[in-house]
Amino acid sequence: MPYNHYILVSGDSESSLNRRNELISFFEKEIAGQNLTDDVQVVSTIDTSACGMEGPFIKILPENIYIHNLTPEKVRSIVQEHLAKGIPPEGTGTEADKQFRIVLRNCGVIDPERIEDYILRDGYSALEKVIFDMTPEQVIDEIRKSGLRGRGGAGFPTGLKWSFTKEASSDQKYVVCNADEGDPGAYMDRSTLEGDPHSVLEAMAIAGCAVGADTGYIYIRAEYPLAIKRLELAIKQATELGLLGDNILGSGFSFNIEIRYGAGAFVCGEETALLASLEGERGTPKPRPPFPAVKGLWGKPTVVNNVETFANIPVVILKGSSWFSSIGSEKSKGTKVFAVTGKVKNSGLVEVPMGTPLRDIIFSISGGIRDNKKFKAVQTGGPSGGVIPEQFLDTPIDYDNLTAIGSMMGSGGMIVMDEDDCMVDVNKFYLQFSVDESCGKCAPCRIGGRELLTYLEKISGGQGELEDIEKMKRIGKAMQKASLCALGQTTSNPIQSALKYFYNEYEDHIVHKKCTAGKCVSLLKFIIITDKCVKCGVCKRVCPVSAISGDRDSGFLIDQSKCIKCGLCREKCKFEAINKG
Amino acid sequence: MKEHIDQTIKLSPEILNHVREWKDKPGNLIMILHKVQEEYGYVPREAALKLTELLDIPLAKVYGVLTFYHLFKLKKPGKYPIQVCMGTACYLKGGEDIIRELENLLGIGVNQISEDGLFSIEAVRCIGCCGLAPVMTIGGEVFGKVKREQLAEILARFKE
Amino acid sequence: MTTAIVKAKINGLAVEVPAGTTILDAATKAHVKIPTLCKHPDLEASAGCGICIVRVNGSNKLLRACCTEIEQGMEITTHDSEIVEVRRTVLELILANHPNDCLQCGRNNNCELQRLAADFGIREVPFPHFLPAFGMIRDYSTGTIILDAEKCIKCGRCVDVCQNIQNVWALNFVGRGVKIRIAPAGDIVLGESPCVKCGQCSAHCPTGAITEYDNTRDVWEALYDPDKYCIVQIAPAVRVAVGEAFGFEPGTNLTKKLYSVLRRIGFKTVFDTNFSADLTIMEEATEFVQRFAHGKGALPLITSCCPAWVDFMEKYETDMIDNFSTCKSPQQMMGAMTKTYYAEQQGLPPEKIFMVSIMPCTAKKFEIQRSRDMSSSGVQDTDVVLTTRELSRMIKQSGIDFVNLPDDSPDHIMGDYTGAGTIFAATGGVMEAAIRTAYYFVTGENLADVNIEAVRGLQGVKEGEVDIRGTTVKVAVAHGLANVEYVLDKVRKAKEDGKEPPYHFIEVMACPGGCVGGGGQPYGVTDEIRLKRAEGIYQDDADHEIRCSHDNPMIQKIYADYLGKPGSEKSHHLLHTKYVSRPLYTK
Amino acid sequence: MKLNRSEFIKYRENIKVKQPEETVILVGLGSCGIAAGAGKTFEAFQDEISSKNLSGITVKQTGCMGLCETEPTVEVRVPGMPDIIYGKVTPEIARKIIEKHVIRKILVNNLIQDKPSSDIMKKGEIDNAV
Repeated sequence: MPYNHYILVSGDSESSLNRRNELISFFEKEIAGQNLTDDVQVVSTIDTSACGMEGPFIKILPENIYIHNLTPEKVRSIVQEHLAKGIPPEGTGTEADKQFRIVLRNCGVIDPERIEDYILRDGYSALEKVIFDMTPEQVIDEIRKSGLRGRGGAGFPTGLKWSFTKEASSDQKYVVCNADEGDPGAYMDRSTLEGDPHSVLEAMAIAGCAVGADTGYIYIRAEYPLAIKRLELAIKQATELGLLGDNILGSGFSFNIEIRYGAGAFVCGEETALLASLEGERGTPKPRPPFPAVKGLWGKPTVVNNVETFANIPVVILKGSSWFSSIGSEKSKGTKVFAVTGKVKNSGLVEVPMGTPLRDIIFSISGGIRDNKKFKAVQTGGPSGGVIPEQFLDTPIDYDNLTAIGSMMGSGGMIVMDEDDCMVDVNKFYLQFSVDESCGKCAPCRIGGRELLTYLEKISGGQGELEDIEKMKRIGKAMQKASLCALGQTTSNPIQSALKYFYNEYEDHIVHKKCTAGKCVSLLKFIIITDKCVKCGVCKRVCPVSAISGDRDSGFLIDQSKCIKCGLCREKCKFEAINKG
Repeated sequence: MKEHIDQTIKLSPEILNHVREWKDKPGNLIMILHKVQEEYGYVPREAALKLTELLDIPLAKVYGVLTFYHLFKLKKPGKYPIQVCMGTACYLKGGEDIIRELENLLGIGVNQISEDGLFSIEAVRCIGCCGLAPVMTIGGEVFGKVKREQLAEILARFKE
Repeated sequence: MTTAIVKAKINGLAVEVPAGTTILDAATKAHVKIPTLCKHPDLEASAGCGICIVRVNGSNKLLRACCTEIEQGMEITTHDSEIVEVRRTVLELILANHPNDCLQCGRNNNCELQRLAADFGIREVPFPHFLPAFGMIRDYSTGTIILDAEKCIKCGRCVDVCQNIQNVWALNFVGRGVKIRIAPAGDIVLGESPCVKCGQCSAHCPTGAITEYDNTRDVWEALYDPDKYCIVQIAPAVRVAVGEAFGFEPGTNLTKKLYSVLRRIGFKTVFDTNFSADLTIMEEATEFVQRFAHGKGALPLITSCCPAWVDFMEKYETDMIDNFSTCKSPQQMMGAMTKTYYAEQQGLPPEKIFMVSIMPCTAKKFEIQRSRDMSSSGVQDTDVVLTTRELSRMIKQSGIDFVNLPDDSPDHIMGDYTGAGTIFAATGGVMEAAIRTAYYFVTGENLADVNIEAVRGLQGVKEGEVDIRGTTVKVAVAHGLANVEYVLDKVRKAKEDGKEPPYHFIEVMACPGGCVGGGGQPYGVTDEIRLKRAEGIYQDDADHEIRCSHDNPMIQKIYADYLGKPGSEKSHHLLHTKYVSRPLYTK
Repeated sequence: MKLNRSEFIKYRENIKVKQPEETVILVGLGSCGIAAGAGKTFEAFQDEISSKNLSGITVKQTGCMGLCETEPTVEVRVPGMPDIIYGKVTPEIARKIIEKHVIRKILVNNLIQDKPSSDIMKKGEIDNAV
């Protein structure tokens, strides 16, 4: 027989575990005292699960109520009043509802390989409605009124985009799904495709019906074999049931979807480059205008939307635009999925309404910074975005707010950095990425990116000069203004935001030749602290380049000219006698 | 038009079927190159030449595409290609150290093949397992939350 | 259909242009110069360099003028402090990635990047200098053009020309990002690629990344060598273009000054390729009449004077070998005749003769060693080929005041030419000249009007019909190799369907405009310049009293003295060649 | 079998009717989960169910639940009990879940993961008005 109540006890870190155990035993004692042992189970949750609260807290199931700041009195009253007598306790709201799943509504719920599971949750009902009960104008109007904006990064209104393609006259139009998720640290689209492939297919068919296209392409990273497999299966299943392919549900409307692979080019996330790649060419961007909505794949009007945008569509159709637009902030409607990674306790995917403060995502949902380190910054928008420092953590996330503080929404990568991360180093990482991924077609991006990287290498290598910063700004501006596509235009964003919010770190590197975070190897110095050293000689033995000299009598010394800063000596020293700085 | 192709390579029936299936679809080149690479682990020049004949396209076009996309290889990789994720999460959690240690252990650099032909190292873009950072794959097998000290042992398993 | 007119403002000035005009072209019309680097009038805008950015309607974003169509009511700013600053920075970035060893560069004084840097008054490059790290060495493998990828600014003009204008596909972009470079397919050199050496890449390159192989020193050495007897010939197209290097208008005919300067430079004999063009017509018209009137040989007959086209045919169109005229090009006929007929006449041993030809063409450098037939005199018939660009350098080196030189004449024995010989320079010219003579061969009379307008002009494919006493001769002219496929496919289709060939005679020139637009001609060619050069050529034709090759008295003399009649055994030995199928890739 | 509109509506209704009340174990088999070993976890559940001859239990694969840090993740839905997500479910823990949670209706200690979000499909009614 199941229990009537379950009390899940959580804590925010290992250090509170003792208190958590204390709490559990206290609860159990009280429960036993009320003779409720067969009625209530008290369990401890997984140790990384937390909601950023100090000290342990509980969640009562099935009531789904959270209670924080527990005192012995509170526990006693919960057991005596609520568990024994059924009087509702004074709980706070449900923390889980900070998340709201539209895009991920089926992920982790349905079997993505069974179309029945999808249909059970009203899958393909939106398509049915669009085909039979709505005119294309009504569909586009509904999307427009919903306020849905492109989730690929720039946030262009989806309904408007569709209307351009609808109004373009052509014998052939296309719908393209951009599944070339390439932002390092972002994997929302992969999860959506793996967990709910039909929602994207359904949305593409809806788009086809609305704009007058009969062919769709999904351009997906070849590095996502599972997503490809599940999409292929989904297309097959939907076609077999007459939900895709020719004459859908006997309506006369046909829509066929083909899958095309990318091949490792981030720039192909840019619409025009993506289309070039779909055409089997080198994926280099083209100047816009003309926009793909009017002149796209093989010169034909083409709707290009990303996976997450599409995944919203069936819900918008079924639940209506006013329902959708009631979620989110004033100018950004609906939800946004973020892949929160980096130095948070709980890396993972979160979907929150637009307008949720960054702090809620990082500290509540994702559990805050791991290992009790200090939050330094969060990067959104990947290599095109910027770092956001602590002072903006309460900024409600939406397209416009993020742009205003020097970053951008991007596709949804959210990389959290702590005190061990060096801004120059992180900038270098992103620049290296942008340089690797530049298509090389236009000079500002191709050469400018390489030059910026050179400066960053110089600065992290201890050779930086203050005037380099001015030159970087100048190059950054030229790239922003004269690059052909968004990749080049945004390459300097991480640097610009770091210079704005973490100028002192640049100054440290350039003027004081110091990397406080200890990341920039050339600026690092390993020094033996004689007071702590017990002269055991382990450091000398493990040093791979024999940079440590001395003996057990006189002590040991690191030759800085030989040291390769591998850190092995420090790692192996049991007495914490080697300082890294 | 007549092509002069050195017939030193015979494409497998699988590839030929794939080519036949895709031949008339516009924009097919990348899909076909994927198939060739799937079979050889890279795209041999002879195979590329053969494709120019089958698809009636210039070799310069094939190479333009091959060299644009980093996924395509022109050289044979090791038997167990090692891919180390250099996505942001993996980078922050020490992806670079993993590469350095692998280079150390195998005595080769990134994009090189070990002398015994068993391993090659590659730094790849985010493979979408950020929760498991730092991540690497060896011959398709994924290793998450990799620690520098584990590497020698992991490699040894493949050497057997 | 009438094109709508768009009204807009450029720097506050009202402009009216047809819809579809780019901002760049509209600005040019309004006398505003927007700086450009990657754009070439012959080619689609690649939008690569980012120099031509302008501001539209005060927007924060800057757009590329080269590829943005002007729209009704647009207000365009071409210069303001930000635009100019960004342009300058981009230019500095390009220079940071360029060798900047202008003094030793083939394009010194004639480089679009250099000019831009000069216009911007750039005195230093503020950013770290770096060159591509792919260990690039210069590619000399074709012996005709040199690829120096370090100097490449990735504008893509050569790639566009090679692929889309010429359909050769020897070049493409390889790699990406900072590692992007122009190269043949994979790690091979141009000589191992399908390159046909037309040199259009070099003619379109804005910098010194692709230049002609410079043979001027070989010529100087021969001229200074007392054991060498140096003879020179000048191709038709050279005379109307070489002046551009000396401040003359394109199309100015400098034939007689050229004779003069070449003698002063030290050539002992000065011939004119226009003469051997007449000779080519005698052989080719004979061949045509044989095939057309007597059914001996395949129709259509296809011209073979263009070595890039010959190379292209041997690689890409080998099913047409039988249709190819076996006639050598005028250059090779001249070489062969010089080292046999002229040598015998003058009592010169052929190995002492050093035969130099001045050509508008880079492929001609390749032609002189194309096959064993190119040594029909027993030694190599033509020793060195100089392009028009090299000749103008030689003239400048010589210290001779070319501009003010008095006129001179060629050596008459193989220097006098007809109007038919000179029009070889322009697309359609060979066809026109051949028809003039073929008509005579069939009818015994000259055409009443020798001007055949249908084959003149810059249209990519020109088709026409000529009535020879009640029999219609159908002809086609193609220039720019990408236009060849259309013509040949029609021929193939007819053959497949068992029908009469759609044409009897086809002329092909590899370069757009024919030799006047040759890959070795002075830089900066556009259709406007091609037309001007062609005009100069047609004027030369019109100015000649004798306008048919068979009426050239010196041609008549050479047959009487030496060759017998056109198509004789001797002509075949000296003036004709064979073709073989060649691999596209040798690696 | 290609459906027309009315057949599709019937098909959908049929599915909805057919849903039996039984225990469902959902194993997150996205790339992340598989990389963390969810495949073996999935097999362990199946093996355990067949070796214990249990009935009325479905083991299903599903996509990523978004809880990457604690992959492999598994959701257990036992009728009459709240839906529970477990993290870091190794084959051994899978057996433990069957033994405790499924058979004995006791939650397994130290492995419960907070459910990320409530389900919109249950919340709002579908609004058909356009």
